[in-house]
Amino acid sequence: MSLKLENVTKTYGPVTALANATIEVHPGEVVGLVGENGAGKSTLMRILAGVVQPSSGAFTIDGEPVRFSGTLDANAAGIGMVYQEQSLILPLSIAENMYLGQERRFTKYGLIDHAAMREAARRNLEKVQLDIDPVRPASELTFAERQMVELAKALTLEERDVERLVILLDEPTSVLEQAEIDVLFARIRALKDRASFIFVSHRLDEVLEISDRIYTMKDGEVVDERPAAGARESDLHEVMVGRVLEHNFYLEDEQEPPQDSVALELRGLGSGRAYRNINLTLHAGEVLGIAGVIGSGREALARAVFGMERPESGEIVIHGKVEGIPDPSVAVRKGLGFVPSERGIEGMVPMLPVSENISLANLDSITGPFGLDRRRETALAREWIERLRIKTPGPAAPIRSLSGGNQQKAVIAKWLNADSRILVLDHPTRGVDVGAKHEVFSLIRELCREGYAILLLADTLAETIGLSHRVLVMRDGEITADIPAPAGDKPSQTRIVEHMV
Amino acid sequence: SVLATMPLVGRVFAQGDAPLLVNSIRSLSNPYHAAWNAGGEAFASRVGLDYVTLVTEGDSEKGVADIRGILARTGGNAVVNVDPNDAADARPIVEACVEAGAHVMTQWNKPDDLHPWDMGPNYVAHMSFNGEQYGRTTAEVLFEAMGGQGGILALGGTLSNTVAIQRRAGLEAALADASGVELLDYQVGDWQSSKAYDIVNTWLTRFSGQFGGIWCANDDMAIGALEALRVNGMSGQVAITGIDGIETAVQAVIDGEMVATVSWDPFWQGSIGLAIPLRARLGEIDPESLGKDKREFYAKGVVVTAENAQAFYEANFVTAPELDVDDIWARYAGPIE
Amino acid sequence: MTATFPSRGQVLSAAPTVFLILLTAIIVLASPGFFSGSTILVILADSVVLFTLAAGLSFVILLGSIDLSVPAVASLGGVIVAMLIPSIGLAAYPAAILAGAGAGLFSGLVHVLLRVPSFIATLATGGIVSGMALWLSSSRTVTIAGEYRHVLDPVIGDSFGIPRIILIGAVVCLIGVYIQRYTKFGRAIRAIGAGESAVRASGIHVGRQKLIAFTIAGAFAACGGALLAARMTSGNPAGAEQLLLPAIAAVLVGGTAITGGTGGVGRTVVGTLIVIVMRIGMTFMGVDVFAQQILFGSVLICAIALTLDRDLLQIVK
Amino acid sequence: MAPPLIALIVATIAISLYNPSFLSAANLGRVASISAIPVLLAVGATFVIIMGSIDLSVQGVIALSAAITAMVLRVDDGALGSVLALGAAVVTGIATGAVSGLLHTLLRIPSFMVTLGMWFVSAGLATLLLGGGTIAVRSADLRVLILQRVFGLPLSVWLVLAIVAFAALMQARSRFGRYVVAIGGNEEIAKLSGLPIRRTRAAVFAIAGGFYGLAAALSVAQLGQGNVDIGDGRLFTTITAVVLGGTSLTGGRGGVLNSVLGVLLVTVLGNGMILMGVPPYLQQAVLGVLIILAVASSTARIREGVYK
Ligand SMILES: Nc1ncnc2c1ncn2[C@@H]1O[C@H](COP(=O)(O)OP(=O)(O)OP(=O)(O)O)[C@@H](O)[C@H]1O
Ligand SMILES: Nc1ncnc2c1ncn2[C@@H]1O[C@H](COP(=O)(O)OP(=O)(O)OP(=O)(O)O)[C@@H](O)[C@H]1O
Ligand SMILES: O[C@@H]1[C@@H](O)[C@H](O)OC[C@H]1O
Ligand SMILES: [Mg+2]
Ligand SMILES: [Mg+2]
Repeated sequence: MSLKLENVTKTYGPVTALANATIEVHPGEVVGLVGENGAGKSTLMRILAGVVQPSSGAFTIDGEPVRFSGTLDANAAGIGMVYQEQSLILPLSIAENMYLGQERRFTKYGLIDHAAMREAARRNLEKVQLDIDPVRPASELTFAERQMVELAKALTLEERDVERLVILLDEPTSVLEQAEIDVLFARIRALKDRASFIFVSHRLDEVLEISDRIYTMKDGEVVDERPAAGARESDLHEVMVGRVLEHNFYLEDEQEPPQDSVALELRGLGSGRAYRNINLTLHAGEVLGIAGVIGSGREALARAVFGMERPESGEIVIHGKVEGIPDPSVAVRKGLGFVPSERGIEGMVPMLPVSENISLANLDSITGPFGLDRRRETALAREWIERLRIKTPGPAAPIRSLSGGNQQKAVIAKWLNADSRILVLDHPTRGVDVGAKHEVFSLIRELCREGYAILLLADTLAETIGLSHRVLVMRDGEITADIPAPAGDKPSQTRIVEHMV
Repeated sequence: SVLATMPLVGRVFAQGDAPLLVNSIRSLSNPYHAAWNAGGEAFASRVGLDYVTLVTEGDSEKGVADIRGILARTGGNAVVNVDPNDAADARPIVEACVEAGAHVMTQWNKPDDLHPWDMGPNYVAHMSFNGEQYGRTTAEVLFEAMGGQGGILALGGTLSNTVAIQRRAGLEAALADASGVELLDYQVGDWQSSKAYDIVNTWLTRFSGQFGGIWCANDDMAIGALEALRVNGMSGQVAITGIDGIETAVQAVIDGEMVATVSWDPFWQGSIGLAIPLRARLGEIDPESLGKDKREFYAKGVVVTAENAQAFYEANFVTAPELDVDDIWARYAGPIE
Repeated sequence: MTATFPSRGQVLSAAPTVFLILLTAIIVLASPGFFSGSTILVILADSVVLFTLAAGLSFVILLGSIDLSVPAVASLGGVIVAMLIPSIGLAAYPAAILAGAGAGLFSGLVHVLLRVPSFIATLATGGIVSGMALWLSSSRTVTIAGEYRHVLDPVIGDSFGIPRIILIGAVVCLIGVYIQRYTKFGRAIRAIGAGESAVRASGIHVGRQKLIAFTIAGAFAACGGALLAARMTSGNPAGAEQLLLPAIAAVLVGGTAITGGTGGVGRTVVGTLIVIVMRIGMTFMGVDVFAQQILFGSVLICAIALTLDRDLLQIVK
Repeated sequence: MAPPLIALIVATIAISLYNPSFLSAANLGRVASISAIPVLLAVGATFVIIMGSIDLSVQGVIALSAAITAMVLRVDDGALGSVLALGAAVVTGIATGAVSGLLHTLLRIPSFMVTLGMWFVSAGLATLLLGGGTIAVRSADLRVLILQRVFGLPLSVWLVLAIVAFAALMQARSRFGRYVVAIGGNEEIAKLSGLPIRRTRAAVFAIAGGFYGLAAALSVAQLGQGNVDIGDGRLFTTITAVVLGGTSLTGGRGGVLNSVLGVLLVTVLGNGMILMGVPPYLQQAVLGVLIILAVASSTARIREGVYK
C-alpha cells in the first residue's frame, strides 16, 4: 500500500502547521521524518492517522483519495499511530488499552470476552518482548514500559484483515533506553515485509539507522528528501536548522573544571528496592551525570533529592549542612531546583502565562510593599526571556503555546529566578529538537561557569558523557561506577555500558 | 362593609391606585402552601385586585429581599400577608412594609418581642395557631386510641423550627398527664415523608412490639410512617396522628389508618390574611382601636378525627373550598399570651 | 503578535459583566421602577451576605475543590454572634469569624491530611458543624434581645444615606480581592487549581495553601452568617441552609471555573449581582412564581454557556 | 477486600453487638427495602462519576418524574396505568438527563454547572405541573412493587437487584461501560482512540436520568403519593454513597457494585444511629465523622496523586 499526501495544508486559526507538504510512503519502507520543534511532523502524522483533517490538499492510498473521519477509519485502512505524548489510560488494564476502540472484535452477545482479549494482548506484548500480565492496570507500568505497550498496541493492527500496514511512530524513542530501542528496531525490521513505517525522532543517529528514506520538515514545509544510505547527521542538521552541525555538539571546549566546594552530598540514601546506600558528592560548577537503564533507580533517586519522593534512610547534605528528609518546599528554600521529566505535568502549569510560570518558585521576587507586583513580574519575565532567548509572543502568552524547547527554557528560568544553585535536571532535552537542545546545552555550560551545580539525567548516553564532568553509573539501585569525564578525555560509551548491565 | 357589599373592591380605588395583594410563603411545592396560594388567588379575584405570590424557598434573605422588591415596585401600595420563613424574618419584613406604607399581616412566626401595637397601624395583626395546644390535642387523641396505655414514638419537624418546638412541647405536656403512656423515642423527620418512612422502618426493629402509636408533627411524616407500617404488614395496628389536614391524611383518617390530624385550612389562611389588612387599608377597621387581643391572636384549627373526617373531606377537597372572609373573627380562638 | 493574545480571554472575562448589564437592561425595560436609587441600594444591601459567602467559596473553587460546609459554618457564625453579643458585645463578630476559620481549618485538615475529596470532606464537616450549632443553640433560634440592638447598628444602620452593610460588603470585597490577587497565597491557589503537580514541584507547600484556602472560606462564611444574624436580629442554627446553591451559582456565573485555576473574587462580585438581580428582577417584573425556578435555571445555564472561557478547560467534564 | 466492604462489616458487627435484632431477617429485609431507592440513584450517578463528571440534578429529576408518574396514575391507577406510569417516569428521567447531557456536550459546559441549572429547571417544571399539590395514589397497582413480597422481600428489591446486576454487567463487560471508564480515565486519549465521546457522555447522563426516574416511580409507589419534595435530601446522600463505595470523583475508577456497598453502608449507619439511640441533633455530626473515617481509611493507601 502506498500512502501519499500531496500539497497538504493545515491551519489552526492564524497558525499554519503544514504548508503544501507532500510526502509518500511506499510498501515495506521505513520513512524518517525530522525537523525542529513545531515543524509540523506531528500534524502530518495526525492527518495520516485520521485524527486531524487537512485544510486542503490530497490524501490518497494507492491512488484512491481517502478521507478519514477518525482514528477508527484509519485503523480500518491499516494505519496505526503511536503518539508523541503517552496515550494509555491509566486506570484501564494493559489489554483494555491495547484494544480500546476495537472491543467489537471480542464482543459476543454484547459482552466483551475478557479472556480472549487478554490472550490477544499477551501475543502482541510478546512481539515487543514485554513479559507483563495484560490484566495489570497501565498505571502500574513505568514510563518506558508504557511506551512499549503502545508499540504493541500499534502492532495489534497486524491482526487486522488488511493486507498492508502503515505504522506511524511519533518520537517513540524519547523515553526509551538503548536496549528497548534495539527491540523496537528489530521489530520494525522484522515487520517490513508487511508494514511501512514513518519514524519521527529528534535523535538523528537513530533516524539514519532505521530509515530507508528521510524527509526533513521546516516551518510546515517538506524541504528535503534523501535516501538514508550515505546521508550523515550533519547533512540533516544543516537542512533542518539552516546551519552546519557544530562538531562540538556538547560544547566540550566550554567545559571548565569544577570548583572545590561541595554543593550537595548524599550519604547512604536508600528507599526500599529502588535505590540503596547511595553516596555521592556534587561540586559547584560541576555537571554530575547519572547513567543507568530503566529500573536502575536513577530517576527515583533524582526525585528524592528534591523531595518529590521520600527516601527511607540516609541524609542529604546541602552546602555542608545536614538536612532532614526534604520536601520540595524545603528543598527550594535550601537552594535546589528541579526540572522534571514530565514537563507538561510537573514542570509547568500549562494554562498560566510564561511570566507566572517563571515567578512560581520565588514569589518573593515579585513581591513589593503592597503584595504581588504584576509590573515587576512582567519586567522580570522579560529579562529572563531575553537572557535565555525564550521564543514567545510575550510574557503574557500561556506557556502551553510555546514549543517544547522554549517551555523547557522557561522552566529553567524559573529556577534561576529562584536562585537555585543546585539543579536536578531530569531529562531536560526530552522531545526537544536539535537546535533547542544546543541552546539548553550552552545554558548548562554557562551555569556551570557561574558556579551552579547540576545533577543530570540526560536523554542519551552520548549526552550524558558529553555534558558531564563525571558520570555515575547505577545498576539495580546501586552505584556501580564513578567515571571522570573531563574535557578532552571523555570515556567511551562501552566503558559506561559495561557497568550498566 | 365594602368587602361584603362590593365584591369588586378594585373600583373603590382611583385608577392606578389599587393596591397589590401579596402572599409570601415558603414554596409552592408543598400542598399546604399550595392551598394557601389558592386561597389568595380566590380572594384576589373576588375583590378584583392584582395578586402576586412570593416564595422564599426556605431562604430568609430571599424572602425579605422579595418583599422589599415588591414594596419598591409598588411604592408601598400593597397589602401583604406573610408566613415568614423564620420567626426572625418578621421584623425586617414588617419594618420595610411599615416604612413603605403598605399594610401587612404576619402568620405563624414572629419574634416574641415584636408586636403590632408597637409598629403603628400598618402592621395590622399577627395570627397563629396554638402549636402547643394542637400538638397536645393530637397526642391526646392518640393516647385515647391506644386506650391510654402503651409506648409511643414521635416524629418531630426540623430541629430548630419554632413550630416544631411548640408542637413537641404540646406532646410533652400531654405525656406528663398520661401516666400509662411512655415516649420510647423522639426522632427528627425534617417534615419529610421519605425520612419518616426510613425511621419508622428502623423503629420496627428497635421497638418491635413495644409501641401502639406514632405521633407526628405533620401529615407528610404521618404518611411516611403509615406506609412504613403498611409495607411491614402492620397498617391499622398502630395509631398515627399528624397535623396540617392535607388531603392524603384526611383520607387516611377516613380509612381508619390515622386517628387524627388538624387542619389549619390554608385556603382560609391565604385569604383571611389578605382580607384583614385590606380592610385596614380601606379604613373599614382601625387597627389602632382594636385591642391587643385582636392584633395578636390564635385562630381555631379543625381537629379531624374519624367522626368528622368524611364531612371535612367533602367540604374541602371534593367541592372547591369557599371563601370565608366576611366575618374576620369567625375563627378567633383567643389572644396569644 | 502580542496584541492578539489576551483579546479572546479578555473578551470572555468581561462577558459576565456584559451579561449583568444586559440582564439589568431587560428588567429595567420591562419594569422602569427597577432602576431607582433606592432599589439599587436595596439590591446591593441584599447582596452582601450572599457575596460574603461566595467570596470565601471562590478561594476553594479556585483550587478546583468545593466547600459544601459553607451554609453550616454561616449558620454557626450567626448562632455564635447571637449568643455572645449580650456578654461580649462587638467582640462577638470576630469571635464568630474565628470560629468559622476554625471550622474551615478543620475541613481543610480532613481534606488535606486524610486525603478525603473536598466534596465529601466538607459535606461531612458541614454535618458536624451543624450539630455544633444545634447543640450550642439548644436547637433554637437565638434571638438578640432589643437592649443589644445597638451592637447590630454597625451592620444594619445607615451612613450617609447608604446602608452600612453595603460598606461592609465593599470592605469584604477589598479584602478578598487583595488576598486573591496580591498575596503569594492567592497566586499559589490559582496555580494549584491550574496544575497542582507543577506547583508542588516548584517548592510551594500545596497542602498548606489548601488549608489556608479552606480556613479563609470558613472565616468568610461565618462573617456572612454574622451579618445575616445581625440583619435578622437572631441566629438560626439552620438559617443559612438555603444559601449554598445561590453561593455556588454566584461564583460560577461570575466566571470562576468549577475546575479551578481561573477566576477570582472580583468576578464573584459580578456573579453575586447576577444572581440577586435575576432573583429580585423576576419579582419586579412579576414573573409567575411557577416559572421563576425554571427561568432561574435556564438563565444560569445560558450565563455560563455565554461567559465560560473554554480555552482554559481542555476537557469539559 | 474492598475497604467499603470492611467498613460495612465492622459497622454491622458493632451495631449488632449493641442491638442483636439488627441481624434479624426482618431487619435485614428492611435495610434492603429502604436501600432500594438510594441504590438506584447511586447506580445512575456512578456512571456519571466514573466519567469524571457530576450530576447535581438528581432531586430535580426525581421531582419531575414523580410528578409525571403521579399524573399518569391519577388518570388510570390500574395495571395498565401503572405500567405506563413506570414507563413515563423512566422516559421523563431519560429525557431530562439527555437534555443535561446534550447541553453539556454541545455547549461544552461542565456538568457541574449544567446539572445545577437543570436541577432548578426540572424542579420548577414539576412544581408547575403539580401546581404545588400532592397526588395521592394509594390504591394504584404500581404499589404492588412495594407491597407484594416474594421470598420475603418486596418486589421492588428484586427489581432493583436485577437492574443492579444488569448495570454491573454493562459496566464491566459492555463496550459502553468500557468507554465510560476510558473517558473518565483520560478523555483526550479516549478521543484519539476513536471513541464516541459526545455520544457516550450524553448517553451516560440520559441513562443516569433513567435510573433517577425509576427511583422516583418507586418513591411514589412507596409513599402512596407524588409531590415535588419527594426527592428532598437525596442528592448529597447519593454522592456520598458513591464515593464511600470507592468510586473516585476524578473519574476512571470505581463501579456499580462499589456504590451498592456505599449505599448499604450509609443506610446501615443511619439505621444504627437510631438503633443505638444517638440523639437527633448529633446524628448528622456522627454520620459526618463516620464518613470521614470510612473515606479516609480507604484513601490512606493512595499516597500520591492529585485529589480535589
Ligand atoms: N492544536 C493546535 N492548535 C494550534 N496550533 C497547533 C496545534 N497543533 C499544532 N499546531 C501548530 O502546528 C505547528 C506544527 O506542530 P507539530 O506538533 O506538528 O510540530 P512537530 O513538528 O511535531 O514538533 P515537535 O518536534 O515539537 O513534536 C506548530 O508550530 C503549531 O503552531
Ligand atoms: N494548543 C496550542 N495552541 C497553540 N499552539 C500550540 C498548541 N499546542 C502546541 N502548539 C504549538 O506547537 C508547537 C510544537 O509544540 P509541541 O507541543 O509539539 O512542542 P514539542 O517541542 O514537541 O514539545 P514536546 O516534545 O514536549 O511535545 C509549538 O511551537 C507551539 O507553538
Ligand atoms: O411544613 C411544615 C408544615 O407541615 C407544618 O404544619 O408547619 C410548619 C411547616 O414548616
Ligand atoms: Mg511532534
Ligand atoms: Mg515534540
